[in-house]
Amino acid sequence: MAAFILRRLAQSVIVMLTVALVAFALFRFVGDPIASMVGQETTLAERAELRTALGLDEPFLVQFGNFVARAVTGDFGISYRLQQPVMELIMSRLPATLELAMVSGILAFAFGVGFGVYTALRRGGWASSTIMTVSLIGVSLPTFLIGVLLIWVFAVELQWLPSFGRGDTVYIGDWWRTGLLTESGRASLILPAITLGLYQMTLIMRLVRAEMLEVLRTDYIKFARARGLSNRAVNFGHALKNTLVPVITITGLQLGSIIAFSIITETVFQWPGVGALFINSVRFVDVPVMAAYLMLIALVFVVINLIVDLLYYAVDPRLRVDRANARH
Amino acid sequence: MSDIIKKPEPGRVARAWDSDIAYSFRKSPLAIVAAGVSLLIILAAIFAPWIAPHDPFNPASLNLMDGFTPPMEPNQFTGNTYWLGTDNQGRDVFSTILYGARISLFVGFMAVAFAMVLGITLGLIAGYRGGWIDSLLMRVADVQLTFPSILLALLIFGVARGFIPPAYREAMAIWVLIVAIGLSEWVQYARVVRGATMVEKSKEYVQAARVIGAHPAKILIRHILPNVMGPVLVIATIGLALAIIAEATLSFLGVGVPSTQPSLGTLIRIGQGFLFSGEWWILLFPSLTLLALALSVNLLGDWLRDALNPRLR
Amino acid sequence: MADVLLSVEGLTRRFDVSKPWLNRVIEREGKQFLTATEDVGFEIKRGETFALVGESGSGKSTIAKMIVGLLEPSAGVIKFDGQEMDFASGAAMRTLRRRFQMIFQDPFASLNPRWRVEDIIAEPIHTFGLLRGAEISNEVGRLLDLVGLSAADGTKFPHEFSGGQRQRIAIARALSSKPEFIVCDEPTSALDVSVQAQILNLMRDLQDEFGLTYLLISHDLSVVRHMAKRIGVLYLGRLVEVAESKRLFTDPQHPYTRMLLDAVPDLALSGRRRMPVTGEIPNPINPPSGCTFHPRCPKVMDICRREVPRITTTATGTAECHLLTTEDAT
Amino acid sequence: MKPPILSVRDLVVEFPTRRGTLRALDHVSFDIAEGEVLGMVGESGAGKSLTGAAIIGLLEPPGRVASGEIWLRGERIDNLPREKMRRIRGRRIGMVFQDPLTSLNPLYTVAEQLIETIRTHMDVSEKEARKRAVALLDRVGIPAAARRIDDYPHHFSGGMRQRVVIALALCAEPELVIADEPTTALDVSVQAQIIDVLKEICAERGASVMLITHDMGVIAETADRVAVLYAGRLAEIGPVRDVIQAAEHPYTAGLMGSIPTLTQTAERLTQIPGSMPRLNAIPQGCAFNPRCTKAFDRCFRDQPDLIPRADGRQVACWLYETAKSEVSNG
Amino acid sequence: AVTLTGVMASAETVRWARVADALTLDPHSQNEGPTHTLNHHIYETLVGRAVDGSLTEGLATEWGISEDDENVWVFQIREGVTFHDGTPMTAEDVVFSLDRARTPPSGMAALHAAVEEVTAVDDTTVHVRMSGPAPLYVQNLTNTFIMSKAWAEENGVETAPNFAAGEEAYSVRNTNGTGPYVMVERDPEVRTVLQAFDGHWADAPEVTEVIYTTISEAATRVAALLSGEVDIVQDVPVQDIARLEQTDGVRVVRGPENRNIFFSYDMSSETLASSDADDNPFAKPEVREAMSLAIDRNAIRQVVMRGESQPSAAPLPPFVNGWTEEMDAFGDPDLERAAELMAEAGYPDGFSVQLDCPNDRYLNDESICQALVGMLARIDIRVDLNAQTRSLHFPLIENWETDFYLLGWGVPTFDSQYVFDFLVHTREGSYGSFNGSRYSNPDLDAKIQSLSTMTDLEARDAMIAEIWEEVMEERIFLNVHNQVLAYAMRDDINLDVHPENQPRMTTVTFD
Ligand SMILES: Nc1ncnc2c1ncn2[C@@H]1O[C@H](COP(=O)(O)OP(=O)(O)OP(=O)(O)O)[C@@H](O)[C@H]1O
Ligand SMILES: Nc1ncnc2c1ncn2[C@@H]1O[C@H](COP(=O)(O)OP(=O)(O)OP(=O)(O)O)[C@@H](O)[C@H]1O
Ligand SMILES: [Mg+2]
Ligand SMILES: [Mg+2]
Ligand code: NI
Repeated sequence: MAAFILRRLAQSVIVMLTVALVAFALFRFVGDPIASMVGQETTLAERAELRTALGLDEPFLVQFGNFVARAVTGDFGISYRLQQPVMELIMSRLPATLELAMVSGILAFAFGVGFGVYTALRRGGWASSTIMTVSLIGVSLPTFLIGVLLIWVFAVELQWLPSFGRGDTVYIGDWWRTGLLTESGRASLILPAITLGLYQMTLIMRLVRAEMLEVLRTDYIKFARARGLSNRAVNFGHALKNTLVPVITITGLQLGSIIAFSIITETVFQWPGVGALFINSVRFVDVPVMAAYLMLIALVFVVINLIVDLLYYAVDPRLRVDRANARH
Repeated sequence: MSDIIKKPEPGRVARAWDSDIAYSFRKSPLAIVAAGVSLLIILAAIFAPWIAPHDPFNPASLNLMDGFTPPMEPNQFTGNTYWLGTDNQGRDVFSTILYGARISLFVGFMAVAFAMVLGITLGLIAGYRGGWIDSLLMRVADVQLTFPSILLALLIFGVARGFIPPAYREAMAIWVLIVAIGLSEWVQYARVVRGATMVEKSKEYVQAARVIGAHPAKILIRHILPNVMGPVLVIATIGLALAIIAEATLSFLGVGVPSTQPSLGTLIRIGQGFLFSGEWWILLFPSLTLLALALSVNLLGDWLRDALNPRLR
Repeated sequence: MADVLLSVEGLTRRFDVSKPWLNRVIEREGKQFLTATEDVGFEIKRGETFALVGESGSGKSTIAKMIVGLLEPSAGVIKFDGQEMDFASGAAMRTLRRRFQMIFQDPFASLNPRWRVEDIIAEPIHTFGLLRGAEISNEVGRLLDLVGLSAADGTKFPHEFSGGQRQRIAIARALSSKPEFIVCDEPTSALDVSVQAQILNLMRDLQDEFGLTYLLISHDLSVVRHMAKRIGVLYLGRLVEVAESKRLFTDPQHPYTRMLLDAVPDLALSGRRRMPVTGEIPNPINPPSGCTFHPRCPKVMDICRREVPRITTTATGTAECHLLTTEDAT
Repeated sequence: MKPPILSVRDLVVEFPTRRGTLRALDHVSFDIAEGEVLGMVGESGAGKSLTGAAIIGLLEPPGRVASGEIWLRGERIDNLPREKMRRIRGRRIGMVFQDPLTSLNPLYTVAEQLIETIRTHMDVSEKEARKRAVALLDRVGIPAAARRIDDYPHHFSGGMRQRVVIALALCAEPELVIADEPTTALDVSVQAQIIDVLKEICAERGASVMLITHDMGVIAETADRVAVLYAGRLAEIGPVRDVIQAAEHPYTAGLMGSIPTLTQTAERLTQIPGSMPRLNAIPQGCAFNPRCTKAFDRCFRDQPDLIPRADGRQVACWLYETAKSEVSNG
Repeated sequence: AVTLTGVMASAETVRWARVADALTLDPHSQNEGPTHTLNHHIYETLVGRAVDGSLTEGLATEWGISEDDENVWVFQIREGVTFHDGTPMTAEDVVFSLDRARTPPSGMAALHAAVEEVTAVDDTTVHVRMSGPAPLYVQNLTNTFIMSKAWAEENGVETAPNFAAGEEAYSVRNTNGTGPYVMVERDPEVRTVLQAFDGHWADAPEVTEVIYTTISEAATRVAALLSGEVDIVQDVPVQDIARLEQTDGVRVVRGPENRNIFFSYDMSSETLASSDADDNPFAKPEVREAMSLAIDRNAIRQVVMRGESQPSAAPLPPFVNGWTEEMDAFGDPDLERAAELMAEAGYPDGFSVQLDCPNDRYLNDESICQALVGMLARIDIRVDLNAQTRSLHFPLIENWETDFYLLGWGVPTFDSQYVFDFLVHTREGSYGSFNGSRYSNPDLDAKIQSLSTMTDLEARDAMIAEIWEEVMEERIFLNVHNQVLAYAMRDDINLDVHPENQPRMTTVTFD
């Protein structure tokens, strides 16, 4: 167990470093930060000066080294665009993204597993066919379009739900600002959460269904039936639990990509999370924010991976750490 | 072997028609409809230059004043009438959809092909050789998974813009897109193929080939590959739909094919701007086409997944 | 023609089943090896059938794989027709490979489901470049005939055949490179008895016709007895007894052989009282000390727990048991 | 005479497929008396497992019981509503499957699976159930049962797992146990142990056993009577000794001849030509007619029913039709 | 207390949404539109800009060039002004602020490059000494805010924030201005709440609370207005204007913006990197003329801009000094003549070239470029369109990496010199940084340089006209239009369009 965690940690560090390196290498091509930092009246000489001051003219590896050296102390510098410490900026935006990701993740998981189980147990029924087909719409239209359509229907035409933002928020503790405790906050969450969760829900549903069908054919399910266990016990106690083992892995990874996918949802719904921050930073070539965001994403993935592995460990007594078997 | 394959096979079509998979296809109305719709769109896209009444990719043929013509109504300035109306550049929406589907499908197919070739090759090698090659490839796959696909595509796009000389950016955009989408998808293929390869390689027919000293490359390609293609096909089908959607999504983020040669996704992104201004047709028709295409391809994938799973028959 | 075709000496194969490096460091464990076979030696004469029996995991397949070159031995020498097998030299292996073939246990897994039967059978011919063009299809037809199928079956796919027929196809493939020696790893254990009889008879007929030499691997003592001239009994990777087929059954030397014999259900309903079988095969990663059979042996002695018995020549062949070397044991 | 525990009458199981309906069991009838062990043998695909599945009501769709009746102690059970049938499963009919490695849910401890089963069928407290479970494990020969009960299946070896599976099948004290090839996946040495355990416990509790296997040896050692299935039809039923030593049906006779034994000395095994027909190609008349050396024209025309013979034997073969029934038919 | 309740009684909150947020609240850090727009509510400048473009009084009540020294500007500072923290504003604060604004890393420094010294003569008079005559300097002051010296010193923000320092400056999120509103809450890019400052010197505004939000997606912004979640939307997509006007409860106001959209090209290099022509076609006057004959500005206005633009042929908006009506005039497209000219220039079969275009900077920028592609295709100029984000686009112009590009130019000083300095003058020193045409004319350069020190405004205007004549003759710019601004709001709100796109909530009235 200790070895397992150690190895995971080592891998995580490598992953983070790789992501940092790759990200850093890529930033040089996203655009010139100076161009967006200064007004049009700034002379070329002044631009060059600023470039030197920011260390942008140093060799790539030196810049990277400096970045990593500061990053380990949690210092990602100051946003070129918003002039605030990047760490603070990200931390203030993170709760919004995490709340959105969590809620849509939970929605996706709950409905995904529910529908998945239903369609697996009722394979071929018209209700399952309908669920399967309708849910596919979630992966057959681009997320941004779904978001815009939801806004159009529920905010503009019906005026049931807000079209943008997070509504009212209250602080929990020092920095966690939540919208979950206010009515407008919850109302604001609905459309973005659906937009973001729809895609994941379909993926989870398909996965659960496929996995469940597989499990339902196994000998131990047949044997459980032969022992006279009730349908409920067989389907949910035995089949579902075994289905969940691989599903947990995939779902964990989904949670990570939910956070990444929130870029689009956040942009459409003007949701004040890190995704929207990132996209604005890309437009502005706000390198410190971009770098920090990517590191954060990598960290989130690494942490989720770790949790998933531990969960896997907990659920599956065979202690098969080799998840390659569980994923397809 | 070639001489054997060349032998005329009178009953081939009949036999294919009679096969389990064909049967399961005939028994699934959803799959038939889905296949019909996909085929229709794919054919329409392939033959777009012959079907489409206009060539929206030829800027010289466009008249800006034709812009925003509603479907089936004459344009207020030019008096031209278009079946599905025109967009903001005066492009015939119907023709643009056909040409756009062509681009989308091209991107989709090529991205899938790219991901497939990469994933299958690496998966086969990792699964067959095992050992450190396997560990390395799988770690790379892990890192790749760690990196969300949209971000990856965004960054690849950014980099390519930096590398490619300005004069070629336009022409290369579509290839960059293909590589970006393909690169974010290959892991799936690699994993599936690796897993299946590990299963297949321990099967005795592979050992039989090894006993006679067949070359590993031959074993991989002639023996193992055909036997791991089943799940790959399923992923590829669904991957095609995903790639088409991914292309659309990326176009929303401002990276994508040039708007002078829009794909379905770009069209939707453009049309989305006219949702509240009354020009609903610019959004509606491309969206419906994309929905029909992606939905039917997805349905086909789902059907294929079940049909190829011998245990579900 | 009683010269030795295949001889095996000190054949040992270990599998590295260690945990990953980091685990070993933290859990303060060394590397772990699974000894699949250890110090196995036997000879097979030209034209004879030599059989290996043993329970699951006793190392039968490992030996077979080493002999046909699928696995490299950790130690030991395999000599084929007096020539030592050199795994490093591709060219040498290639010329040797033509001369031996293998038949596998699972008729469903041993034929590539995507290939036509004629292609499957022709593969060794292609690979060794034995024939070309139309000769190939003639030869394939002849082989199919030989194993009791019809030449017309060549265009079919494996799934169109029953298990017994598939095993015939596998045999046809094995024969297509005109080998002298065939390793048969449980060729009939997946088949029904009525089909098994056909395959066993076929194997015998082919042996008579082509002077083939077989290494037959099986866990079924009655099959082994029916087919083999001499039999080796494996237990936990060690060859505990080798004997003439008939005599092994009438006069088993090693207690394990006796136990195996006793475990065979008695179809003849002779009502013989058997010694009850006890225990299960131990974990090969941590085999018991001394004689690995000692925890299950009804005649266990002190020395068995301490020392590995040496090979002893017995009345019927050879065996490894302290009982045979310690005078006062009986 | 007591009524039989299980009585199967004219059981027909069919699979509707796109190429027509396949009849996998065709008018199978047999009884199992109280305390009796009925062996069911036949080649792969003969319909042994289907018979078991049909009795316990677990035919997998699209398979279905097309006609016939199944009586359990005078109560008809083939048409029971699902929920009622579920209560019979495990409680009155226990089932043991072939593969002990896959029959247990890997995510639950042995205790959880045992207790769940016991409490599904018996109104006992958790503690009581656990006590029973430990006792049962102990009985099937698992050492240190009280400690090992909380282990997960993967902690047990194959033989031990099969013991657990037997314990699970028996934990609600069923009157009838259907054992579908309970030892096929195990080694000979373990096989003997498992068969012994199964036999003993059933005898102890007065449960009847339907032992499905393709291994004649196991049947010979274990069963009181044996039923031979061929292509979904019963070829012969009778006391074990009679059937084995003096088979009447040509198929049974051939089958017995094709089994190599430890004592027989023949060079070649008796060989039944061909193989069992697939369900979609069962010939008209007697299903065995293409392979039968004694077939005559009637065999190609009419399907024989079980014909009662002396000593409670029954044979489905026109060779044994008495003049009387010939007359009544004619 | 009585006044307070009075204020409360008529309290009006306005929810105001626009595409982007202020980057910082530091008054001098960024010379950027949205930043200034928000800061104008919190801070004040010496002089302001009225809706018609004229200068208005701000914290200065009077201003002019000193009678004694033509190099000195004199400002009379308003009395009785207090900062939000209650301290009075003095000439010292003005001196401090101007110094702060002109010292790097201030983003405003370029506008004050000619300033030599700022001094407080007395409590209400400030002298600004220039390095030479600077008749238009006051025009540069409309976005230079006055902050409290004491407050700045207290909080360690004596200079504008320095990116390289790696620390957040206090002034980025904290304010102490003299403006009509006090910042009470700020969450960058999410929500900023302003409350009327009851100590302000001017009349109390009708709007007592401003909730300012950013909605970057156009569709969402419009949706928020339609669903009543915001009251004023500043950046209305042109295609939605007509529709919004017809919507009940929504009013749209329009006005010209101080921003001009044009194409320009490399007319000096030997060859073009992106062209298949052997030479540089843009160097040929005939080609430039042909292009100006091919462009159909009215069609762009009608279709691309949905009627919401002022087509023009000159690269400056009408209210900028130097603009003339004839400069702006253009004829109908004449493709035949254009084709002739192309043939004359030696390109009977046309040529290919890449057009670089931003896609997130100006109104419908990409669509305009696309429309041009079609128009030029008719005279066989095969244009590849490279549309990309602004941070990739503008460096191309700055680094001379583009052959053909789109640019928009606002003239904050309302004087043509600003255009010449940046777009016409040869690139050297602080001149010509956006001269992507690589045009270089020493004569013209000399004339441009002379403009800045001419105090005789008439002569200066004549010089400007002269320069313009040359520039228009050379066709350095292929002009498209002036942008039109549109604000959409609840229909009981009155707000005029500000030419610099800097609406003031103080000017909002309710029906
Ligand atoms: N590649 C491998 N890595 C690790 N252990 C192996 C490997 N191959 C075989 N073994 C182990 O070596 C031992 C002998 O295996 P082998 O396959 O030779 O047994 P066998 O006698 O053929 O058994 P069976 O009757 O089940 O086929 C077993 O314990 C097995 O687990
Ligand atoms: N789902 C199905 N569809 C069609 N035929 C089936 C299906 N399931 C079983 N069968 C057929 O029913 C017949 C009897 O199968 P069954 O499993 O009872 O055989 P068995 O005697 O138990 O064989 P084995 O020894 O291999 O276990 C076989 O021919 C089989 O092909
Ligand atoms: Mg083996
Ligand atoms: Mg069976
Ligand atoms: Ni799966």
